[in-house]
Amino acid sequence: MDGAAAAAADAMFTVNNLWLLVATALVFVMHLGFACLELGLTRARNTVNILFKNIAIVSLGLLTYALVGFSLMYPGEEFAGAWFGFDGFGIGPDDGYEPIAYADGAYTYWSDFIFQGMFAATAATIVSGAVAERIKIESFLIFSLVFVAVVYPVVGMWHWGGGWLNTFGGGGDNAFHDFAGSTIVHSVGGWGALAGALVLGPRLGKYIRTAGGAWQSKALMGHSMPFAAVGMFLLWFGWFGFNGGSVLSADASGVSYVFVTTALAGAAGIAGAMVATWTIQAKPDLTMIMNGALAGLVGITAGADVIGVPQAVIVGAIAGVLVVLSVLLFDRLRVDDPVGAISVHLVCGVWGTLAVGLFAPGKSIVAQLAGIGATAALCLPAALVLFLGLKHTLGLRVSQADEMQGLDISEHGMEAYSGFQFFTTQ
Amino acid sequence: MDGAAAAAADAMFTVNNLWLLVATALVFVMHLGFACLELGLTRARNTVNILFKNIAIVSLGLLTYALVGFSLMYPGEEFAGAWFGFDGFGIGPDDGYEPIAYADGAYTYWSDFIFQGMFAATAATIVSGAVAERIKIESFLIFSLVFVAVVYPVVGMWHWGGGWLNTFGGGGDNAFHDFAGSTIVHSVGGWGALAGALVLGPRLGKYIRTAGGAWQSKALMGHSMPFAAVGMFLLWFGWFGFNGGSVLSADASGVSYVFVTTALAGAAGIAGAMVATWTIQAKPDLTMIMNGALAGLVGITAGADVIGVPQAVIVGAIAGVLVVLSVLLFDRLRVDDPVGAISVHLVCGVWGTLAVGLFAPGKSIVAQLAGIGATAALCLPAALVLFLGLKHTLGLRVSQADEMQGLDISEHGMEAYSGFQFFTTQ
Amino acid sequence: MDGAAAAAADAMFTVNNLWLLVATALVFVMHLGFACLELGLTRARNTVNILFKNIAIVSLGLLTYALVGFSLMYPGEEFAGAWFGFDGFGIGPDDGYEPIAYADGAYTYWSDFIFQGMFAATAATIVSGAVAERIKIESFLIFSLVFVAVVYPVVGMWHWGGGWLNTFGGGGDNAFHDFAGSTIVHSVGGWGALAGALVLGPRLGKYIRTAGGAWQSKALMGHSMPFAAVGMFLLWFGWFGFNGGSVLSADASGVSYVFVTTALAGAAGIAGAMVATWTIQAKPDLTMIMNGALAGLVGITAGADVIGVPQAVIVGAIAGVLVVLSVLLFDRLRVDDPVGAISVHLVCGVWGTLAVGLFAPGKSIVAQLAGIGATAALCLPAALVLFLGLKHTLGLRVSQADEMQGLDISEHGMEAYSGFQFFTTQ
Amino acid sequence: MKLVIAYIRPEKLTEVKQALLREDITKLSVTNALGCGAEKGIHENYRGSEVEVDLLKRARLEIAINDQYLDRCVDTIAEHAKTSESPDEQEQGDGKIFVLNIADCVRIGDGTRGAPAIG
Amino acid sequence: MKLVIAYIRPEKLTEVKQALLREDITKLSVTNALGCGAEKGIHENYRGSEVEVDLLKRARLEIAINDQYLDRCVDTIAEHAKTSESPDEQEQGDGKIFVLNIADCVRIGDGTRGAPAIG
Amino acid sequence: MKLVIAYIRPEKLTEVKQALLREDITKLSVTNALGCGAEKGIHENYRGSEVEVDLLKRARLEIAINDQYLDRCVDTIAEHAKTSESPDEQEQGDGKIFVLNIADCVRIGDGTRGAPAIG
Ligand SMILES: Nc1ncnc2c1ncn2[C@@H]1O[C@H](COP(=O)(O)OP(=O)(O)O)[C@@H](O)[C@H]1O
Ligand SMILES: Nc1ncnc2c1ncn2[C@@H]1O[C@H](COP(=O)(O)OP(=O)(O)O)[C@@H](O)[C@H]1O
Ligand SMILES: Nc1ncnc2c1ncn2[C@@H]1O[C@H](COP(=O)(O)OP(=O)(O)O)[C@@H](O)[C@H]1O
Repeated sequence: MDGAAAAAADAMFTVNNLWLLVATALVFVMHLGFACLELGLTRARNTVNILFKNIAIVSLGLLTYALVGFSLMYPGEEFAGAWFGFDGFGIGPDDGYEPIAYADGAYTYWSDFIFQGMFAATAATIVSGAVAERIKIESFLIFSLVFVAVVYPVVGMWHWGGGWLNTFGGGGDNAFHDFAGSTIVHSVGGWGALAGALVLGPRLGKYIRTAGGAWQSKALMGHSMPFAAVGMFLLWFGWFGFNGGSVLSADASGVSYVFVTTALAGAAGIAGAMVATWTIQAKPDLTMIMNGALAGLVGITAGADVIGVPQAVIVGAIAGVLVVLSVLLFDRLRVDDPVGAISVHLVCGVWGTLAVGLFAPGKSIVAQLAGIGATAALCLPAALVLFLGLKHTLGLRVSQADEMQGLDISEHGMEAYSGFQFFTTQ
Repeated sequence: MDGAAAAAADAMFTVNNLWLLVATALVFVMHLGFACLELGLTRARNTVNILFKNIAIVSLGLLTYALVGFSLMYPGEEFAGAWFGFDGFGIGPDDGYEPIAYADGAYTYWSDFIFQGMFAATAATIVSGAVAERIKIESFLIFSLVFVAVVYPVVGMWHWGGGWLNTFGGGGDNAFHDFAGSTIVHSVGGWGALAGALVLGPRLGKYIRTAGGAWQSKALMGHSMPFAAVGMFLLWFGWFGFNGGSVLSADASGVSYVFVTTALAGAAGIAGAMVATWTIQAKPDLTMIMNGALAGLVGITAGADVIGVPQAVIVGAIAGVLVVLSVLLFDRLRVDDPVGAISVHLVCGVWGTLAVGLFAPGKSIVAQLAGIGATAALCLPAALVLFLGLKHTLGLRVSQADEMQGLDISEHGMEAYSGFQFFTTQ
Repeated sequence: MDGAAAAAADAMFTVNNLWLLVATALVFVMHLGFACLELGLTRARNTVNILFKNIAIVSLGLLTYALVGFSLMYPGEEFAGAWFGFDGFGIGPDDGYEPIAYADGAYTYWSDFIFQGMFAATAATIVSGAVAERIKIESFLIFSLVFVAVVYPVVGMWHWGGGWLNTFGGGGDNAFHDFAGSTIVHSVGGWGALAGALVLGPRLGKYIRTAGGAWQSKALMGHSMPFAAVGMFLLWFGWFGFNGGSVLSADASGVSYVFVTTALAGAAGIAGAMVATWTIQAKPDLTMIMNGALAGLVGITAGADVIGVPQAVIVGAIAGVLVVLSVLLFDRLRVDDPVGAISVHLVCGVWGTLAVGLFAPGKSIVAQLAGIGATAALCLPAALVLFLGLKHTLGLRVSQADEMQGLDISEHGMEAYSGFQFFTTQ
Repeated sequence: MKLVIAYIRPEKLTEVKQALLREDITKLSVTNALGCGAEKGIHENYRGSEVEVDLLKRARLEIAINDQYLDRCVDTIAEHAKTSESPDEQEQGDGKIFVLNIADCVRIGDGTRGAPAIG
Repeated sequence: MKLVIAYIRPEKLTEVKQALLREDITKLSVTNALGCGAEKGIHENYRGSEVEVDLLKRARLEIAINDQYLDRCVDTIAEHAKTSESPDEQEQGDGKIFVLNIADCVRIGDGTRGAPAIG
Repeated sequence: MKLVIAYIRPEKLTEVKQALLREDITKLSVTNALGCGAEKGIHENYRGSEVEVDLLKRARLEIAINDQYLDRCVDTIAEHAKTSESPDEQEQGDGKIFVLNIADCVRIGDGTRGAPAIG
């Protein structure tokens, strides 16, 4: 290769790598998005606790990913097609590391690590929303540590790390396809959320037995719609990096196409949820269209690169309807999920993964089902074991008195809105 | 072209396209900015409604732009110099689409669509602020749908779509110049805002007749200055994409120059408004300097690429003064615009468009006036007709009782700040 | 150079320059981050004032940097090794300016200016937090004007402008090394913050003499933990531009490495602070882990490019512990710093600068000490003189009655949360 | 001396205050309250669960007044806090007025005590 | 006619309200209050400084009631606002009830006065 | 038994509370209130419109007290809630104290009734 060709390759390498880094920063913002959404949809007296959890997760996520996660998720070629692999503790490129050669001129070793590391904490953050307002802070942190350090990377390895899902059915179109993680990220978190909600049980006062013996669901209203909306918008903003960055290069056609399907699916998710909430609930529920936007985004995440534009709109719209129905259904089942994390990330994560099989030409629905099933089979039991183990050792749930008083005072000895008057009875 | 040259062209194509996509994400954040600014400057009891509107607009904007807007705005070369064109429903590149050839290596078809689509919803969002706290949600959504789907793209086509404003006076320097949309985006939204404020009339209790028969303007204070400020900062952040992306390539000199003029005009807008408010209102009004920043940014938007640096500061500073005077004037005229949308987007949009004629070497003031006038001539009547039509069919304004109670309860059956105590009488 | 080589160089130039611009936008967001953090950690009655200060600083910072700052900080090669230089008022490239030649194909003149200009205002913003809730708005603005226009650029010139710190000990590894400004930006602001806190004295009611004559520190709790957290996250988000952009090109290895050290140091800062607060304060204090994240980021800023990955984690973790101890210590010393600006920016800025000497192979601890000392020797006296001068002319502190009532009403005649009830006694 | 405590709809506060002013009753205090009365709560709906808004927002007025002004004060509040003219619709939720005896009163500013301190 | 003012722990409000309802006492008003009583404040800690929370959050109930219901009302509140069964633990912070005389009462909606207007 | 209701400037609350403490009056309750009195409102200005702040922020104290402590209580509040020493300036806005009779009192914690339950 002559000088000009090398220079051109270097320029291409630089722009590819730059996009992965910009996408990393965008994914970072999603952590703020999750924090805002969760606090907005819960009660004021638990706000400090929610922020603490979400900030701690970023720290635990990045540090454990550096220590073991990256190495579990991308153990190297010798584990191709495997169920598990490990490349040793810590990070740092192999001997003879040449940046431009590392990923065929797409990004450096360091970009690879930091982009993947930002994704990692997401899985635990998803759980956070479903267990909010009643979990003990220490137990939650321990759960997150293990979930992010081990469970998430192992599942990730199956597909993105070159494991068995990647070679399923001989690979190629027969293999499992999950572009940016409807299953690998969102449903992993979603199964954890479901396990947490089941083991913890509903918040005090959420489901009341009426005189007639029937159960009634009480609204425990979120205390700040503005913060919830900030959360939703920032999550979407970050999703441009989450999906766009998953192209793993700045390829003009690839990234721009993913931007279009992502944005249209999000928009369609809002529209779908708007129709559903207006029809079912009589008055249009703001929190439902916010869930709808996220549902559309989760739904398109698996197939943003291979699904056609009209199909992306359909996938998003169905996700928007689905999330409304799912929130109402889980409420009927008395599974208390304050922010709708199970409906958004698990239900729509599964939907999005299936949608690839349904809408993307040539993709195999069998592989999609295999991926969904295997993820469920690992994550749900693992999360249940973790939560039950914590329940019987450290304890998982705060005392009734602490829950009534709010976790901000009981767990942190602080208030989120010092000086403001709000009715603590609500 | 040999291999190295093609590789170099491809690298340049990739970076150009990447910038348009990053700019798209930045423009997306502006929707959050608009939502925060609007809710911060209005009363707590209408917050859910404002968020609902702003989230719905993003959805409607993107979906209708995909369906008809893009095709109306960029109908293709056969409509060069025309007043109207249409390229059929839906999106998708023409046959034989070659990404790198589409825009001379500047961006792909998909980037083109998504960048333009993000702009589109902005026009309706601007209207939202002026009609806040009293408009019926259904009527607002219908207005926005039509405004974004038809009115905005038609005006856009005149200039950016290669229409008559683009070939005005033979084209070149004689043609209309509106770099990133002081007229094409901001004043289009501004005319809609004016029409809405006129047809709806002021909020209950805004203008009171005193015993002497004179009108008195009452302050209906915004309920959250922090959110208003978050809105202003995020709008500015997004403006780097709005103006910077309008270079339509990552051209180093072009984009960096636009960043400088944009940032300095925004800074000068704050300074201008600060001097004006401190002088006129005795105490420095925070909401005025926030409007001042946006005024400076709107003002420079038309000429960010062609106006000199000192002139950019002057344009921004004048916009900052202008917006303060304009807010006070419209208040005198009893045109009730809760967030100052008319003053920021219409008045400063017109000012910025004129400023190109005044300050940019060789540009024609005649063309600028033609563009301003034609936009007014289409948008104001169109918006008036739409609003009046809705008024006499679905109804445009909520009932007095609902307005007193707040739109959150009456339109959505929800509260934005559940549990918090605030005086609903204010 | 043939066509292909020139095209490749141009592509590389474009991507390098683009990154500096994206980084500029990210650094811009830090101003919003500072504003949110400061308002969240102070009382509701001073919120308008805090927002006003932070918005005004952006304006003053950019305008004065264009007028004199840039020219003081980068006076040109003829001042190499000097203590002071000036290149004339205003901005604009020299005659014969060729964009690609300006910085060896890394960025244009305009990118250089706007990136540096965004940094400039930061120094004054840091001061803002320490003097919050009691300083007169006019006096603060005058202080900031001088500090940003003169003090900051002069120190910056010593190192980044090619001055004496850059050639210290003969240059090279013997010279002072401050990659992105632990000293040049953060400790400059930190010294100003210290001076301000000393001259102003503590807020009314912060330190109370008990019957026994001992001093007791009262908690004056911040009024919004959500906004404080938004601030922290946005600052971190901006830090990717602050540190990443300081590579001054999009160099794949350089930028990605800096992303990794920056993110891991921030994460370690949280972890360090979490351990410290949980140990010392019995209950985990949310505000301390937010300070911890920022402490880690400030700590790594000086050596993000030269410190190894495990060392970066250590630097961050120590910074996290340090900031907790420092906040407690300054409180003991009755230096009232509402947001912990001195601890975060000064203490950890110094720590980070020293850490380069300790951990980076070949770097000289002597040069690091020289840089720290010289910065202290200029900034602290300069800030003291400015504050004392203002105290004895315009007055520096609002009246006791105004402080009790809150600066929002007394200085601006406005409320931040109109209609909301909060206990003004707190 | 009497203490008049009135619970009214918050949106009526401005009107009542201005009516009292016209009767030269200028001193009063207001607090936020939540009231549980005959009126059915507003129907709210959050994520599919019914919101039991049995505590409605009310403004609580407290007016200390000398006996000769009492009737005027009570009548003015009663008249202007009403929402409807038609007698059959106006029965629920418009509020209540309670009158209590005051034993003593002090104006802090100048130390005046008793009836003269009220106004 | 009596005015019952009760300060209770906010977390007990729902229970007390429902107990009153069962006794057919359906009308009441609630305000937020901060109370300084025998109970020691919650230990809070903000950035290393002790937070002197000597003012604890309390719900303030106001119930206007006819004399024959008075005992039932006071007893119901007293019973359900208690936090502990054991007599030695339950002494601090559970709250207070004060009873005042009401001189007159008006229902704004229909102008009814006196005892019939209370309920 | 008396109920002392005092409206004072919020910024005076801490001082008054501490002064009462020194007089062994340790139990009191505080609510936020807006007051309309002789004092002219603060001049506010929002986007060019005058803000009619005729309702000023006040702290409302409620103290139930036995008769023998009454004078001490009222005097202490009156003394420490004053803002100015000079008699001509201090007349407006410093607040009011009202004293009402209490018919009965219950301490919820242990069921004590009457005067002993007050403190
Ligand atoms: N007996 C009472 N005790 C305390 N507050 C009351 C009482 N009756 C009414 N209120 C207050 O007055 C408000 C209006 O009462 P409501 O019962 O709706 O009026 P009405 O009796 O005219 O139907 C209630 O929300 C409550 O705050
Ligand atoms: N004498 C009083 N005057 C006014 N409020 C009181 C009085 N005594 C108690 N309270 C209110 O009741 C609440 C509970 O009082 P507390 O002293 O803790 O109960 P106890 O007397 O049973 O120990 C206090 O927080 C305060 O709001
Ligand atoms: N007659 C009254 N009824 C109810 N509240 C009153 C009355 N007089 C004064 N207040 C309360 O006391 C506060 C201070 O009263 P103000 O009139 O300013 O004092 P002064 O009578 O000393 O001028 C008022 O804001 C109001 O809350």
